[in-house]
Amino acid sequence: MNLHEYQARDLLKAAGIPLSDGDVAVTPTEAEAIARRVGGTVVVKAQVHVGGRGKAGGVKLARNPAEAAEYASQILGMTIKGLVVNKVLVVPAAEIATESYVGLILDRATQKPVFMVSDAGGVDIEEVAAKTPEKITRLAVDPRYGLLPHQALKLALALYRDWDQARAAMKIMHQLYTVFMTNGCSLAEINPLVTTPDGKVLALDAKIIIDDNELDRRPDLAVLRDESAEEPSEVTARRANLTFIKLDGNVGCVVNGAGLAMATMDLVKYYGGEPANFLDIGGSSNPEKVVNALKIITADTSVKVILFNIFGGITRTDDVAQGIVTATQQFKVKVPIVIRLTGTNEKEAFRILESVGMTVLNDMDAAVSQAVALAKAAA
Amino acid sequence: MNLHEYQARDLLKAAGIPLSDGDVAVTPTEAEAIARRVGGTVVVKAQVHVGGRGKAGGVKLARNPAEAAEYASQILGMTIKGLVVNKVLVVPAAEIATESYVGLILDRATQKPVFMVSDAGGVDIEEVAAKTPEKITRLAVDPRYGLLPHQALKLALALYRDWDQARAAMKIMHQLYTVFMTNGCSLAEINPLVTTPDGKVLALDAKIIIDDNELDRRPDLAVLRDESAEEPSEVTARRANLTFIKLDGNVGCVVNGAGLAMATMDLVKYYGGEPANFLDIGGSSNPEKVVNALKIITADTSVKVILFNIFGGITRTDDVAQGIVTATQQFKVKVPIVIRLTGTNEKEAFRILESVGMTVLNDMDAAVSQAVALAKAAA
Amino acid sequence: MSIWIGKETRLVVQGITGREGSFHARQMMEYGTNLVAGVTPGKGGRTFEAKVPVFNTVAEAVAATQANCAVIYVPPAMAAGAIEEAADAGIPIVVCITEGVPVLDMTLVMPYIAERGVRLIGPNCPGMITPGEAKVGIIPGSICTPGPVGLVSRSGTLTYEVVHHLTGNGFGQSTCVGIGGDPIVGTNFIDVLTAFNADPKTEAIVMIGEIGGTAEQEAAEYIKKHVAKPVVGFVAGQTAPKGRRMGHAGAIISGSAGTAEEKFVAFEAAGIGIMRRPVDVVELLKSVLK
Amino acid sequence: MSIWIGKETRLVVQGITGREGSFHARQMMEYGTNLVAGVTPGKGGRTFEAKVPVFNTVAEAVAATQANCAVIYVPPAMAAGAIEEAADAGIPIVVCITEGVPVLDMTLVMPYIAERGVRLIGPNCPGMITPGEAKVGIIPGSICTPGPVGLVSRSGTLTYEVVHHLTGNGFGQSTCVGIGGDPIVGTNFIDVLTAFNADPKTEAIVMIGEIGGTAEQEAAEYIKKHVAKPVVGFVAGQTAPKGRRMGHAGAIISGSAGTAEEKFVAFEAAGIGIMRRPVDVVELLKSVLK
Repeated sequence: MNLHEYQARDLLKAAGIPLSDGDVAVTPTEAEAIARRVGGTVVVKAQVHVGGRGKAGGVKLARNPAEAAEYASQILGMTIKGLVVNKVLVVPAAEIATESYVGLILDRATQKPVFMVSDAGGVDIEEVAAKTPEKITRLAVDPRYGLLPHQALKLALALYRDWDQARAAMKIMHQLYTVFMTNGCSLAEINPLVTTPDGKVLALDAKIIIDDNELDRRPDLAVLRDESAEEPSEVTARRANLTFIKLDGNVGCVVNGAGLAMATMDLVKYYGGEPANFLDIGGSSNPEKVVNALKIITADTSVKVILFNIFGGITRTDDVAQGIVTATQQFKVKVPIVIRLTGTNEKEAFRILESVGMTVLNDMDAAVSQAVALAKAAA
Repeated sequence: MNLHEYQARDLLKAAGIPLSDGDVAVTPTEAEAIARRVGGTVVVKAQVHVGGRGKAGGVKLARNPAEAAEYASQILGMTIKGLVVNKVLVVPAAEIATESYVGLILDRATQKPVFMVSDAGGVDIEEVAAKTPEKITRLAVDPRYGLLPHQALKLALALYRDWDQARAAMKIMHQLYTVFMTNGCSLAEINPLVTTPDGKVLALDAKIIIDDNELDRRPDLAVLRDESAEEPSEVTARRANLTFIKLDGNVGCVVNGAGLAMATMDLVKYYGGEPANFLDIGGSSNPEKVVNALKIITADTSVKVILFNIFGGITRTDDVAQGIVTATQQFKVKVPIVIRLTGTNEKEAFRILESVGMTVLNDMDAAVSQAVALAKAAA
Repeated sequence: MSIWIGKETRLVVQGITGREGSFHARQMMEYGTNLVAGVTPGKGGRTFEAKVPVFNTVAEAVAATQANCAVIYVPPAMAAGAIEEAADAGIPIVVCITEGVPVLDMTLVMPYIAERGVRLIGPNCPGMITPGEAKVGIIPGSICTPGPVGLVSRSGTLTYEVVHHLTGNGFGQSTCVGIGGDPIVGTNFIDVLTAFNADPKTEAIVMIGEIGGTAEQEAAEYIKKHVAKPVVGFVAGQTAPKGRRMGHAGAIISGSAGTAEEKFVAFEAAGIGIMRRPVDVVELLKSVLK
Repeated sequence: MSIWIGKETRLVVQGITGREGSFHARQMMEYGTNLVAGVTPGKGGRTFEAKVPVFNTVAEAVAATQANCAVIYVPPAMAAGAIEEAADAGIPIVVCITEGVPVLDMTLVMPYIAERGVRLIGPNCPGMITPGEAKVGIIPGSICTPGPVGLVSRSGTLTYEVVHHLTGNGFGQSTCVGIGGDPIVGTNFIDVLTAFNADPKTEAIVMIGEIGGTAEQEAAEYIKKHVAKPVVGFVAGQTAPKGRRMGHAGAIISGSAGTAEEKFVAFEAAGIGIMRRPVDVVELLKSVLK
């Protein structure tokens, strides 16, 4: 789960990390008040979960409170990559002497939290990693021991030669590690960590991603989810316990299992089509889930055909068949449905579907190529 | 540092461990109010750092608030083993179904915190350990991982067969471990952990010892020290950065280094004397420390002779000599002083002391046997 | 046995009285797995399906039944503790089926099991099956048949799809291992490849990967250097967008790393037979196994 | 060398610019110890006594000077971190002089150094000296002289007292090791006894214990089984009361355990020569070393 910048700032602040002043606003009046309080030139930043906010006009420099209000009214309500902006962050435009990058990421290779820091900060760190990897200092933390003082020192010395700044950075490393561990993060990033002309070390922008698997046991983190900042169909899917990701194609997919769902999308592409979504109904074959899946997919008007690919293991294919029948009786599905079922209880599944006049396939390739052909015909 | 029972209870309560009701009182009126609030029969317990409070009349059962006040007025101000009682704990006399022991101790052998639990609780656990060790379940916790769920379960099942009680005990094990680790304990003990007739699990009495080495970095723990409950001469010594323990003999000892101090006391005993104290002036040979040491020792009227045993390594023996001269000029020392000095700057030390007419010895055995002879002569 | 499980497996099921645990315990018993014990704290003393004793702790189960393999069906927040309990009780092979285990929990589980020399499969995996001998996990026994093909996969139903093609075309399996779709898993491709390479019953290997991470690339490197047996491979997620978690916590393309295409490139460089579709496994195996 | 330190020691002093650190660094240099580097975070780039380079980190010191032994004089709250830093930098022998290190810190230091194969002496110890070769710590060099007696002790000045008798009576020392007076120390009696037993330069061993714990009893057991060389021993604290910490954090009699008398009994059972007084060491050694 991605947090908004202002939420990430709140977690960092709670851990004691020095941050630039500022606050979040939902109206131009609020933005103006924040700008007046912090004084001087401010930055008004759209709070949405997409990159490229600046290019889309979601980040503006305001020289006074009136301008802050004006830009806030422009940005609030604007749509960036399909997402409506409901909140802006108003922060002072800090005077900056140096910019660094400090990131802490859950690393698969070492199976540990790994710090990545670089004094080439303020820019895209992936670009730095790709072009000048020697500018990045990496350090894996053994969670049995936590971040040790000499490790924090090593990271701090990679950023600063000035001893006061290095000490400030050491403290920030410890605090960021605490934020990461206590909030179940898979990423916690300060970019940039700046020094001001008078030598202070300050976090300007923050990014935090929380491991979705933490949310069940951590209601305090779960409430940070801002559903207004997500694709509405994905929110609906999650509420129905479905894993759904909207894509740009026209072949709607309903599959059980994440690996098979990806392989199905790949096969759509292989046969010349474009998948409209990733959708995993999971292991348990509740007919209700199938109904919800069909509701979400049919709401997407670009979908020209719906493809079911179900391999019954734990999933009972007759339950899925029943779900399809229930759904098509509840609401009219205007696009053709291609169904591939195999595995547990498949005879009963075939009987159920054929009894309402639907045809069913047994083979994945046959089903996918048929679905692609139907989508092309409809396009 | 030993905590009072009521302080230990406060730490346990803060960690969420279920405790019997009750509070600490410094006046009979307060004790009466607590007894009225908790209702029924209460126990009034002297808060002093010595064992055998009950036998000394420091623990009384009061059937009503008036009795609680009466007993509190008897106990407050009483002296138990030389220590004045300034506080009493007033707790309900709980109805008890079963009594268990739960202790967590810093174990030298495993170099880990080790749980010791037994369903033979409420009695002296050392007696249980000595006579029926099979009744004690021991479990070492690896501090890199903390107390793991299956370990807490094992401990809980050693105490209770009832599943609700076992679950309550599991939670208490985790909480006690947290108390131990977050407060720098060397011992944290619940004795007894009881079940009530209606099946609840409850901590009745608690004992906590905090590692003295934690106090410098943990002012929040250091303030828990109750100097009014300690031997006054030891408080004075600690404030002067001396390690001092009062004993019952008449040969006052001033030594540098803990091992040599113990060996000096042993040698006093070997030559037929009795040491009046353990006193380590430490490594740095500040003359001021010597003056303070002499002040503390001469305040003890049972001391018949003062024995210096200084092996100069880091300690400069001339500094010690200077301290002795300064002290004897500041105040009159009424008992003979036997001085053994050797090592760093010993020539200068001898000169300083001999210049004021004091004799100095070079050999430990000679000095100790002379001191013992002088003490015997004075007794 | 082929690898890790077989006739000599003495299985304990952790969470045997739960909904998932009891269902799959029955399935495993029906398949013929030697299920010797169950564990559910607080339910010790009961008997499962009139045959299998239930204990409060794994240590008790091991003491009473000499269990040598554990499979875990407990809720996500309790999974790490269950793995540690099995490891501490001396179980050498632990399979964790549970999905949704917080990744930070796994960062502590990994050194804990390493210190005890325990092999962990999963979490969030379908488990293992040695057809005709033992099934530990949730892979449907009906789609498998004994034979010379070792299969290792990061996913569940996609594995079944491939096994379905294998069995349907006469290619039986030595052991099928689902290593799981999480960013941190106890057993990786290389561990399984090493075991298959050393297993005399395995003649060819099928490897099914996914987007995310670099496990497939490292496996390819390992195969190039150390694996003599023929390997064919697939990578799911060729059409996945960047930065989105495709169901599995581990199936996410971060920045430019972890794409299906770079994994296929590594496969090709290692001489692994490329499956562009799951069904391709049949023709590829025909060409390497006469 | 005799054990652990000698002419080949390349020493780095952690906390070299502090009051204690600088004083003892000078003492060690004067004794002839090969002091190659100092470390004080934030003081990197300076030079100590116009000879020894000072670094910000131990890793930098090791890279520049190939230091192979570290001695620590930092405040108690920073001692655990200093030990971990030295261990992580690849230093195989670390001596921690600092007194007052919280014991819970040591419970994490111990596995950390064990994983890295590091020998730690202390904390709260006087360190080591191999007379005529190297001094690492605070044992006064002037009281020592080379010879065949290995000495191991839990205390500081009491050690000096015994060494004083040794040197004064013609018994030189191979190495003197102060293992420290804390409840948890990196190196215990058995570690040192094992090394002395294997050291050809050591012909007899003096062991100086204290009340508290069972380290002396375990050492006696070890001596009985494994040490061929003659051993004489003392235990300080025969007159110590129960339950009071006698200066050293480890010198405390808990309940009925850890008394001097039970340690002496163990010594006798192991054939160790009993010193009732420090001076007894002389006659006892005369009887075993002709």
